[in-house]
Amino acid sequence: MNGPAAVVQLAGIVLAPLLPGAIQTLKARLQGRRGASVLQPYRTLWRLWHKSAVDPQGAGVIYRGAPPLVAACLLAGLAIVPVAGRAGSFGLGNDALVLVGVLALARFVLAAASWETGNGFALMASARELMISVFGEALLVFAVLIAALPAHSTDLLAMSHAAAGGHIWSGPTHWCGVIAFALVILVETGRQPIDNPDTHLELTMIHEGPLLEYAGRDLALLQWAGAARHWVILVLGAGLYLPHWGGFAATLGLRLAGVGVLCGALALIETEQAKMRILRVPALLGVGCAIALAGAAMWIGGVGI
Amino acid sequence: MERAAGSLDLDHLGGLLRRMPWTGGAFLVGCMAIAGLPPLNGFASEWLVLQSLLHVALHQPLGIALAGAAALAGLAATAALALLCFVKVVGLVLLGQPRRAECAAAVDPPPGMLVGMTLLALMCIALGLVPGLVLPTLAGLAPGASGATLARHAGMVVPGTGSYLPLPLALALAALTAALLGVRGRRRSAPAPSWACGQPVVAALSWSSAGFTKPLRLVLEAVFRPRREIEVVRGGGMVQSVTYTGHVPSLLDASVYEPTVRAGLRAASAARRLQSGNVRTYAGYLLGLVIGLLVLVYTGVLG
Amino acid sequence: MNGVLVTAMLALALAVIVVRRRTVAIVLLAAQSLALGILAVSLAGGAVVAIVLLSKAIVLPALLYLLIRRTREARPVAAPAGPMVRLAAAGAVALCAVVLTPPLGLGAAHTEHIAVALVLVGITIVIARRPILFQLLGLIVAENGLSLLAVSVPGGLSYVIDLGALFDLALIVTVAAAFAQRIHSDLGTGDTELLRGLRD
Amino acid sequence: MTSLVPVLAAVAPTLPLLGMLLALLVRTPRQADALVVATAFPTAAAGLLLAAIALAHGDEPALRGQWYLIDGASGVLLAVIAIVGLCSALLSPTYLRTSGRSWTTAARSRSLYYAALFLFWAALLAVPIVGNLAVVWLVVEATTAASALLVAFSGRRDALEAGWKYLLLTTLGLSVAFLGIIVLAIGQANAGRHGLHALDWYALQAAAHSMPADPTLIAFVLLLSGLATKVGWAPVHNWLPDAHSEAPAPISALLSAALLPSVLLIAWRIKEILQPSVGAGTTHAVFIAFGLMSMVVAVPFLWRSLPWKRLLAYSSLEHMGIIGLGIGFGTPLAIAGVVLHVAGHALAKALGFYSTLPLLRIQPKAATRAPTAVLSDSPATATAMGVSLVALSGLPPSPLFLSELLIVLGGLTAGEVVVSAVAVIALALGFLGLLHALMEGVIGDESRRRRRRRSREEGPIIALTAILGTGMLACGFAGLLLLPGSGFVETLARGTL
Repeated sequence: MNGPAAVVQLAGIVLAPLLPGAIQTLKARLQGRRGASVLQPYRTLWRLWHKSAVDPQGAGVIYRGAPPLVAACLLAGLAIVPVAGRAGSFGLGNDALVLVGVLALARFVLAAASWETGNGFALMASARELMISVFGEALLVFAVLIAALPAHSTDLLAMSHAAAGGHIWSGPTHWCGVIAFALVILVETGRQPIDNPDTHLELTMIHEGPLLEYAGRDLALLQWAGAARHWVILVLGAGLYLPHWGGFAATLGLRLAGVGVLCGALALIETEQAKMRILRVPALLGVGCAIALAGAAMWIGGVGI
Repeated sequence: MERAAGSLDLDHLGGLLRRMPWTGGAFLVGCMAIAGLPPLNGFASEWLVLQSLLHVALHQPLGIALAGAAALAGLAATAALALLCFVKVVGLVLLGQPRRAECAAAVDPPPGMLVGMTLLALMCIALGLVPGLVLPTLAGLAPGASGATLARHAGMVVPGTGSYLPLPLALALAALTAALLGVRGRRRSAPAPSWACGQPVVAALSWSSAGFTKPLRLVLEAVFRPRREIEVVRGGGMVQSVTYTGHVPSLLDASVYEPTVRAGLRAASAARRLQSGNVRTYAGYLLGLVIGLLVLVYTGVLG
Repeated sequence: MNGVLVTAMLALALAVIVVRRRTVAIVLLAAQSLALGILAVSLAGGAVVAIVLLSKAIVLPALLYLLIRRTREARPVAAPAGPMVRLAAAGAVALCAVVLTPPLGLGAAHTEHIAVALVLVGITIVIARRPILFQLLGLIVAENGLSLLAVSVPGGLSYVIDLGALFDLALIVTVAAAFAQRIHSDLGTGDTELLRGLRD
Repeated sequence: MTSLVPVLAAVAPTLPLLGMLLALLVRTPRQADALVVATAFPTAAAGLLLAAIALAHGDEPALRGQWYLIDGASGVLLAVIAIVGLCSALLSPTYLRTSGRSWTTAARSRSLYYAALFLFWAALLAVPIVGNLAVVWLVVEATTAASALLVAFSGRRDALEAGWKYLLLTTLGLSVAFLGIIVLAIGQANAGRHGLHALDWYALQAAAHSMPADPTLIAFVLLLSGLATKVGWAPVHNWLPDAHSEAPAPISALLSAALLPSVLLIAWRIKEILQPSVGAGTTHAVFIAFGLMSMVVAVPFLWRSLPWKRLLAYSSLEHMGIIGLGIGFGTPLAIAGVVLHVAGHALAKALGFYSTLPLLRIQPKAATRAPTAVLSDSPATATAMGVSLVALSGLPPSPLFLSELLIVLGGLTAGEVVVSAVAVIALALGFLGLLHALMEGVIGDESRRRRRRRSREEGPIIALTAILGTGMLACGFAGLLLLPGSGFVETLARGTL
């Protein structure tokens, strides 16, 4: 039975750029613009694939090796996250904490690359990103904890099975988990209130900063990695914190619908919300952690299971 | 590095990876291991600690469980902090342009000095890849180990919780990176200065450690409580010079150790008045002792 | 008869703490030792005990008088507190001794109380008086208290102890006299207040 | 072998008395020095032989004679007094040659010094031997008189002050103690036992059960507070630092290493005898109170940078507190610790005081101010001071570490957990003071390296460091291997004489 699940996970490689495309198009429509089509990310990837790369002065092994390594990390992430409650047997296991580690590795490599080029904007952006990640990872681990409470394990398969059905929604804990994971989605995908993905002003960049120095195929790989990050986080969110039940096919349908709903929600938030001051972000994530801790406390205290 | 670059001040190094590949490589592996990045041993041990904290949160009574949950989040935040710190160290020391002439001329030390570092780096990688072999023996050492030894195999599979298989993960990452490198093919690339809004890149623009950690220090100002003195010298109606000195005082010393030591010494000097030098006072102590003991006997406290 | 003598000894001790001039104090001490000697003779009548106590009544005061002649004092040393305060203190200490000592096995509780009181008053004399000689007198008063109790032990202590105690007292007093004389020649006065060099 | 005991018990104290008389007769300083050596060695030999016999008979009941009583503890003390006495006697000529002015004229002072030293040593040797409580008191009173003269030997104003305070306070304390002895004598007289032998240790122990409760408790309290003054326990310890810092170095060694523990032995025997009638709870409480108070009172003084001898004096206060605490616990482990502590402390303290002679020659101002960087002046002296400080602060190679460990373990087995905890904290705080002295005084910082003056006087101190150092290590290993659980300790813990 792992065949179809593996196919869907691998399909993620192809479908990943669809998500940012869908969010951009929805946002454009909400803002009364026609906007680019949903397939625009594919076109940019194709265009970048055929342009030549750039060698910034003093760039070394880390600079040239970063894009493939980041893309590899995200591919591993794809392999780890089960899609519809089932995972292909890629042998990497399905542990949530390993996923956190893999994303941290990608962040490390990108920050090191920005040090290699010595580009001020890239360094400023990675400094901000790492600062936010201090609080973001704490929140992510809290969200994982809440999802692990019913499953008694950090294995994503067990967690998504425990999250199946309606019973889980009766207690307040899961709702706290939803709020926490919503914030996690905003941090990890680098969406509006925390980071503006389509900004061109280098001083305000957080997620795109380290990408400044790249061009051609390197930039294509990094852009794909950004899209894959969307896919990993949204699929994970849908799997853990959106209601689903029934067999594999039903769950798969519900999962894809869930991802669509999340894209819509992200687009809505992006249109409504202006960008937050960077130094305020930790306070917001702190509130998320407090909500998650309260949720965990209620579960452990046995409230409303 | 001190031998080659002459100084260990982070802001006076740079670009050592290309010039000192062996030392730089070992240093990089070390930093990644400490920062707790997946294929290395740092992440393996961190993963185990996170799992144990999770179990504390799951199975202990409310108070301890909440503490476990808070500790879990705390550890994750610390891991991210470590990541920030060691990216900064790697960036300042190994990558970028050399900040001083000695760094530019740095070369790897003779093999004798390299063996130690490389051996340790290899052990970090080895332990990172197959922690499962060591885990059962270590678990057995724990006091009151219930003897239910874990099964011994390459990855770490803790029954009843997650599993972390570092070897396949590392192989997958390596294979995928190689594949993508192959797919990317020969890089047609043109040299270009790194982007600084069109300005020529000069040494003054290179970042220092203070800059990289500024966002964090701003955010955690309440905890660090940094002390900064800004001195502006004005002369002839013009600002002649502005000197900025700031440092982060270590909290524990300032708020715990120094007051205790001062209080201890003050109490000691007060107690020393006991030896006042006057023989009549000393005889008074003897009288007080005898009468005190007699009172204790009289009141029945003693015996 | 004995009760009167014992009370007289305590009165003489209190007088020593009050009196200002050193010679008068030595005379009072001699009187106290004499009273003790008479009491000893009337109680047990042992030859050794008599010799010991009579020598204490005669030889020691003579030695002290000799000491005073060699350590001329320009003006008597100022006392830290007035005579009445000193007397009150000594009285209080004596009262404490009387109240606190339970029956020690001697028939006469009166002698026990006075003996313990004498020892404690001896220490109080050392505390209350500054001149070296008076501190030495305090020492001897305490010694007399001990001898009082020793004498009234039924059957008496063995002569070895009595002679030994006398020999030790003589040794201590001579060494103390040497100290007093040396300190007087070094300081020019017998006031121990000046002896405060060693402190922390 | 035991037939020798009566002879040795008589010979050991009388030999120094003989030496005293000869010292008064002898004319020239050279003859006096020869006399010292002539009497010192045989006395030490007699003492050590007696100690050896006593230690061999440690686990059987004490060797008892008509007027002497020697058990395991007095064996240890005899050994200590013999060794420290011998070293002090042999070092006295060096002290006299370098001491400069003294109480009286040069010729007279040397014979006076030797006479007082021998009287002091004779009385010290008599204390563990004599089997009668009253006679022991007389002997201790004699030691006070002799040592007061020796403390003030240098004739300076401070020495006179120290000597006067020592004489006055300890004599007052001993009078209080004698009051306690007479109360015991009354109790014995009422029970029909008269004369001198009613106050023998053995007789008192035999009558222990029949003693009336109230008078015995008063006697115990008076005896303990009196002897506390002589042992130098807080709060009546004030004469200790003055007397030790002003006395000549050999005399301070004898005072600290031999006199204080012997008076402690008397207190220990009184505790063993009166315990049945007074109650174990009271006796333990009193000893623990005195011990703990001494350890705690010593801490603030050790924290100041003190002159060398004053620092050693306050360390003696702390160590007497530890021994008192050990006796207060009373369990076999603690008693083993006490025995080892007496031996180890004596050697370490003696070495510390003997290193004062070369120290004062190198840094004359060290008499009134803390020594600084002695290592740069004379490594030999610095080693001696360093070995004694390391030993006194209880760092592992020294036997004191083992004994303190045993005492604290004994305390825990006796159930006194809180007391042991406070004691350990007091030890740690005291250790800070000694460590400061070690770093500042002995080692000092590199920058002030002065040129080394090699003086021919360093021979004796090197020999002494070697001998006493190996002695300490031997004590440590003997303690480790033999003491815990041995018969020797069992009999001491049981307390039957």
